Amino acid sequence: MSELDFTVKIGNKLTLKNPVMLASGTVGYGNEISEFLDLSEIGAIVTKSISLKPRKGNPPQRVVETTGGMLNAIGLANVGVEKFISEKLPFLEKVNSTLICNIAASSVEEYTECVKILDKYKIIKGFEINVSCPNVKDGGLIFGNNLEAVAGITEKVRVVTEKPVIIKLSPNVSNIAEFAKVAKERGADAVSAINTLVGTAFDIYTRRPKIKNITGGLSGPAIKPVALAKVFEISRNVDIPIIGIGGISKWEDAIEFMIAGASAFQLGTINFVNPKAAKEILEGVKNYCLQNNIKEISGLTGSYEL
Amino acid sequence: MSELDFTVKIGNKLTLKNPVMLASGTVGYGNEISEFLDLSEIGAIVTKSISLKPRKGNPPQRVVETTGGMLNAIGLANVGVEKFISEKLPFLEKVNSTLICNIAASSVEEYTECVKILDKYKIIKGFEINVSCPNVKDGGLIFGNNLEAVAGITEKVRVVTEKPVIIKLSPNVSNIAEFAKVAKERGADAVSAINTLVGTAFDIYTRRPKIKNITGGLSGPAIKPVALAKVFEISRNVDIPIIGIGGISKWEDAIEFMIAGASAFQLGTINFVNPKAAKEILEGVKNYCLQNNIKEISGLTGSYEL
Amino acid sequence: MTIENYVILRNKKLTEKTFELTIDAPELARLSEPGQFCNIKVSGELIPLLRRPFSISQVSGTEVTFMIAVTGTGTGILAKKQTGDELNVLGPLGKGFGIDDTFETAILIAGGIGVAPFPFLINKLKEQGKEIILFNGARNSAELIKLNFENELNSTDDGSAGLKGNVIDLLHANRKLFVNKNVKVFGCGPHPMLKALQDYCSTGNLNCEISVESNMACGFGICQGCPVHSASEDKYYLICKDGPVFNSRDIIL
Amino acid sequence: MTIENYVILRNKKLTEKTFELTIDAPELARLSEPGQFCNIKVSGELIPLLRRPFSISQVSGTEVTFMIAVTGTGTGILAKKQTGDELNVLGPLGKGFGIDDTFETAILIAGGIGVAPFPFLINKLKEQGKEIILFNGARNSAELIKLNFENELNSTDDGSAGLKGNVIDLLHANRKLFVNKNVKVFGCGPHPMLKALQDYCSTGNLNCEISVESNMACGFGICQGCPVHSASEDKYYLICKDGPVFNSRDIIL
Ligand SMILES: Cc1cc2nc3c(=O)[nH]c(=O)nc-3n(C[C@H](O)[C@H](O)[C@H](O)COP(=O)(O)OP(=O)(O)OC[C@H]3O[C@@H](n4cnc5c(N)ncnc54)[C@H](O)[C@@H]3O)c2cc1C
Ligand SMILES: Cc1cc2nc3c(=O)[nH]c(=O)nc-3n(C[C@H](O)[C@H](O)[C@H](O)COP(=O)(O)OP(=O)(O)OC[C@H]3O[C@@H](n4cnc5c(N)ncnc54)[C@H](O)[C@@H]3O)c2cc1C
Ligand SMILES: Cc1cc2nc3c(=O)[nH]c(=O)nc-3n(C[C@H](O)[C@H](O)[C@H](O)COP(=O)(O)O)c2cc1C
Ligand SMILES: Cc1cc2nc3c(=O)[nH]c(=O)nc-3n(C[C@H](O)[C@H](O)[C@H](O)COP(=O)(O)O)c2cc1C
Ligand code: FES
Ligand code: FES
Repeated sequence: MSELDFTVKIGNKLTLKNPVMLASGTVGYGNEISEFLDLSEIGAIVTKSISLKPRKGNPPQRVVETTGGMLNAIGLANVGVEKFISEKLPFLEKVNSTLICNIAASSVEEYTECVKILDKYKIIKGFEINVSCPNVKDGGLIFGNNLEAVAGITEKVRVVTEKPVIIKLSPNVSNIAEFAKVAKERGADAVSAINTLVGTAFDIYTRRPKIKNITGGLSGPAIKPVALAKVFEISRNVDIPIIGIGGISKWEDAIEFMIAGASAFQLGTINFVNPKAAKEILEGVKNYCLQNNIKEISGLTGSYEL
Repeated sequence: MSELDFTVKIGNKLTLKNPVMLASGTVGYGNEISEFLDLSEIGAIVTKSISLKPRKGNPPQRVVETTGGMLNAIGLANVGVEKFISEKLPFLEKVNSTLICNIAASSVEEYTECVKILDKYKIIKGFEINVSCPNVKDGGLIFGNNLEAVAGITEKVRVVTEKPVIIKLSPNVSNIAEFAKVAKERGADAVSAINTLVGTAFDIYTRRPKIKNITGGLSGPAIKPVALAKVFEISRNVDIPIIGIGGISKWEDAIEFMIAGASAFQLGTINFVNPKAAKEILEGVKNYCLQNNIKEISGLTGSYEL
Repeated sequence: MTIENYVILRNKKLTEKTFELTIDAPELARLSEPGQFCNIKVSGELIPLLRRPFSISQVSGTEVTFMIAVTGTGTGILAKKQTGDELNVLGPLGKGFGIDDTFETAILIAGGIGVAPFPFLINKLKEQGKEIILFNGARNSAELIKLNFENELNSTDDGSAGLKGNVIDLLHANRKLFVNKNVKVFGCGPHPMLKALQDYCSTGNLNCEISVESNMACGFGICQGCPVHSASEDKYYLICKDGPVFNSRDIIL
Repeated sequence: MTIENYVILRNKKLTEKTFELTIDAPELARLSEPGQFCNIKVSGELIPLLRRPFSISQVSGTEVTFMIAVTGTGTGILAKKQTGDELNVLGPLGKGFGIDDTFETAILIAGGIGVAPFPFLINKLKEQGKEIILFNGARNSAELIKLNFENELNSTDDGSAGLKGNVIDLLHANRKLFVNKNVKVFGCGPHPMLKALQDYCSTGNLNCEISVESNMACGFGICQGCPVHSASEDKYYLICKDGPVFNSRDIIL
């Protein structure tokens, strides 16, 4: 066991003790999930998207199950940056988590403002910039599907922090690699891929959308093949660290993402189904490495054979 | 029963006896599936994509299962237009099917050439133009994700036939409605949505893609929410008949597509699992109409309440 | 909060569409309070993907019972479970009924499968020496899930058992049973019934707690999927964490 | 080709990882030929989505038997099926073994679960009065699925039963049993074994048919998902329709 090097580097500035991360919006601010997981053992936790002011979020229904997945339109409900600092940070500090703050905003200024305010807290090890939420009217995909917007946001956020900046990309585009390229050029340390796919569902008796917001974001095992293809596309075309996300439900899935090009990976929807998934997947990945004589987990990244 | 009007009009030129269609590439040229279905009772059958010359297709493996779906990279294997006419048409004629020919090509000229050749056969009731196959190097998504290309192909195909022209759209874009708009402007009678989503899968022991072509097209129940959202997006933004496709496995799914804006719908992957699905879904849709006092099935199209 | 595989002790059929599942779960039994719920994985597969929430219907010794109505895929799978099968249960979750206040008479209002949490609640109320009246309504006698409780009144929409009408009609008709007492109302049932009950109690100024439902992804506060609007502020509560039981004054249904 | 729900008569365990499922299927039994297969829906759910292909292992009266090795989710689900459960089966599919030619001695080569189609083939060959020799290999004795057949030779990779070596080694070692006879070879097993057999027979100029596998989506020719390259032309055959049994000269593995 002692021989296995499980640390992963995401760019030059961020080293995680292992590649398992908890995805934004799927573990809140860590309190509840910590009843099932020792957060100090997890590579990193990414907060629910934080915005400058608190957001109430969308009216119900916000979630609905689909075949092998789910749709959500939470609408970035969150406590806002101020309350996050006063009410949520202390706990995340106490449990020794490696913390990445995910930021959502409706303007470039709001992004930089948020990052500036949070930048001084030592426990925050980096920022994941959510330019790809499909469930809000302002910002969200208007940014995420627009190359210029992603370039602008990356550039502006870059100058207000020295900490790692990770751009979370939208899969709802035909050329995700170009977005990764722009992020790299404008100074991002890494990209994470993917956020949810735009989807919907209707009630056939009321003829209303099952989600009040009409469309929602599709996540879960159903989207894994799409997420893998996006990670692979970035990996083949752009030299930037990738954090793989999308439909991981077992350790085998996580390995697939690393082979396809991811330096680390995030667990989302599966946390709802199995709050201990992060720990179990960590174990599974470890066993795979031991059994396959892999000494450094980072060697898996992009190790596909074509 | 006699009161229910089950016919649907797709534009001005095409009337189907019911909205159930069999999707391209999932029923070959009808021979095998006709052992389970009376093709004369189905709204329409869409052929496997036909190209000017025969295509061998991709090497194995071509298919792999995923959660709630499958990836395929058949590579448009087909007999070519000549053999289609001599070997496949007679059967389709004999069984009294309503026939739509799906055409794939690597150049605008190849599309028009194919259509010209097939145009004179009376049994062919329309053309579905596949500009969105994710599994071929030439053509395919190079067309499907490019607005200019779709415009050009539509325009050129339009002038060589008076029969209905249906453009089959790629979902691998951020703005499918714009593609539908362009198709309409350049004379298409309808659009069908969606073709498969680009996806992949890796074998974690060999580290090779599970599909020889590396990426494949994701289909099946897993993609239904995405397909519905695409149909809905077109329906809200463009006034053109839509044929809904993607993940339909039961009659309830089919109704959802019609509510979201589809005039008719196609069954794909489910044919592999249940070759009698078309018949069963037709029955289910009929019962739904009877029970909900719907006199004209076409009244369902776009009948969502927001 | 625990998460565990439990062995199923019994699957008892109640009506055509309802049944009781009982598991042996000492720790869960110890922690549970009436009105709380569990989030259950109905199979080991990825379909259905999400857990399904069910009220804790009864706790007896180390046994925990759920009362379940078949309404879709997940509940259909649960209906087929047999003695000895395993069940993965996350719970207890949420905030239950408040039974420590000074009321003397508990009025329980159940619509359909909404009767599920009441066997456990009745036990606890009895322990505290409260008077209890159960108003229990259903669509018809075949669907009515009678509890073996001495002070139970029934209604059915079609009049095939008890009063013909809904459970709010039943409440109206029997005002005299509680009109001068220090009562607290506990309601559980479909959305329209809860709305009617909310109105009834606000008009009559009765203290009332209702258990509300929502689609849920996680059941323990991490997905924000289960909002219900606060009546006093412009914000949402989370049904799985702040509820599922709320004072009927506190939320807008 | 039929598609039908059949009642399972028996699920008989053979080895740790293999079992035989028998259904009552008169029409299917009547239509089936050795080497053909069926495409089976392992559950009513959407996961696993696709059917799973299995050779027809035996036909006896109205009973049809499949011999199955657990290798993943789908076969895992099948292993748990019990008498009385239903099974949705599409079949018979594909082209089976050619047994009408003029050979006198049939040499059957099985690797692992590749023995599955041979009980049925043996029956038919016997009916035709052919001599039969079965070479049946596996990794070890625990995994070896012996048929109750009088003329059977075994090999195991670890030597725990029969010859130590693979089934091609076994064939080599027993050349004398068939070297001067008018033989036809029938092979079924893993890909490397089939390749080795292909070589062996082409070198020895033996007439040989092999049953090959591929991922399949439909199993009856509508998806084009199961290609194998032709040896004579630049084209693909479809394993589900043109095969799964091919003359070993006709395809490139
Ligand atoms: C706090 C709480 C307590 C509950 N207690 C009980 C109980 O004791 N007994 C009982 O029979 N039912 C109870 N329900 C309702 C029960 O959760 C649903 O009937 C069940 O989830 C339906 O699952 P399905 O797969 O059979 O239905 P499907 O319709 O196939 O499910 C599809 C999706 O919709 C969700 N869903 C469907 N109906 C409901 C609903 N009414 N509430 C919440 N989600 C729903 C499912 O969870 C699933 O995600 C409770 C719900 C909540 C929120
Ligand atoms: C013509 C034919 C006849 C067969 N006969 C038998 C038989 O008699 N007995 C037996 O035990 N097995 C047989 N197999 C193999 C059997 O189909 C696979 O073992 C089975 O599909 C695995 O399913 P799974 O869900 O357990 O595995 P998983 O690995 O979970 O399946 C995932 C996917 O891969 C496919 N797959 C995995 N392995 C194979 C394989 N070897 N061949 C084809 N597809 C595969 C599955 O169909 C499925 O789509 C046959 C295969 C073919 C093509
Ligand atoms: C309920 C829910 C809420 C989410 N909220 C956020 C969010 O606030 N910010 C964000 O960047 N991503 C959010 N996501 C997206 C996830 O972080 C992740 O990218 C996506 O769910 C795909 O991963 P999965 O398939 O493992 O869930 C959310 C996802 C879900 C299901
Ligand atoms: C094996 C396979 C082959 C396909 N071949 C074609 C094709 O030749 N031309 C085409 O336009 N679409 C093709 N498609 C796409 C389907 O027509 C359909 O758009 C897609 O599968 C989504 O529908 P589904 O989820 O119901 O399968 C193919 C799909 C599959 C699964
Ligand atoms: S169900 Fe996830 S927060 Fe309530
Ligand atoms: S498996 Fe579909 S054509 Fe062979």
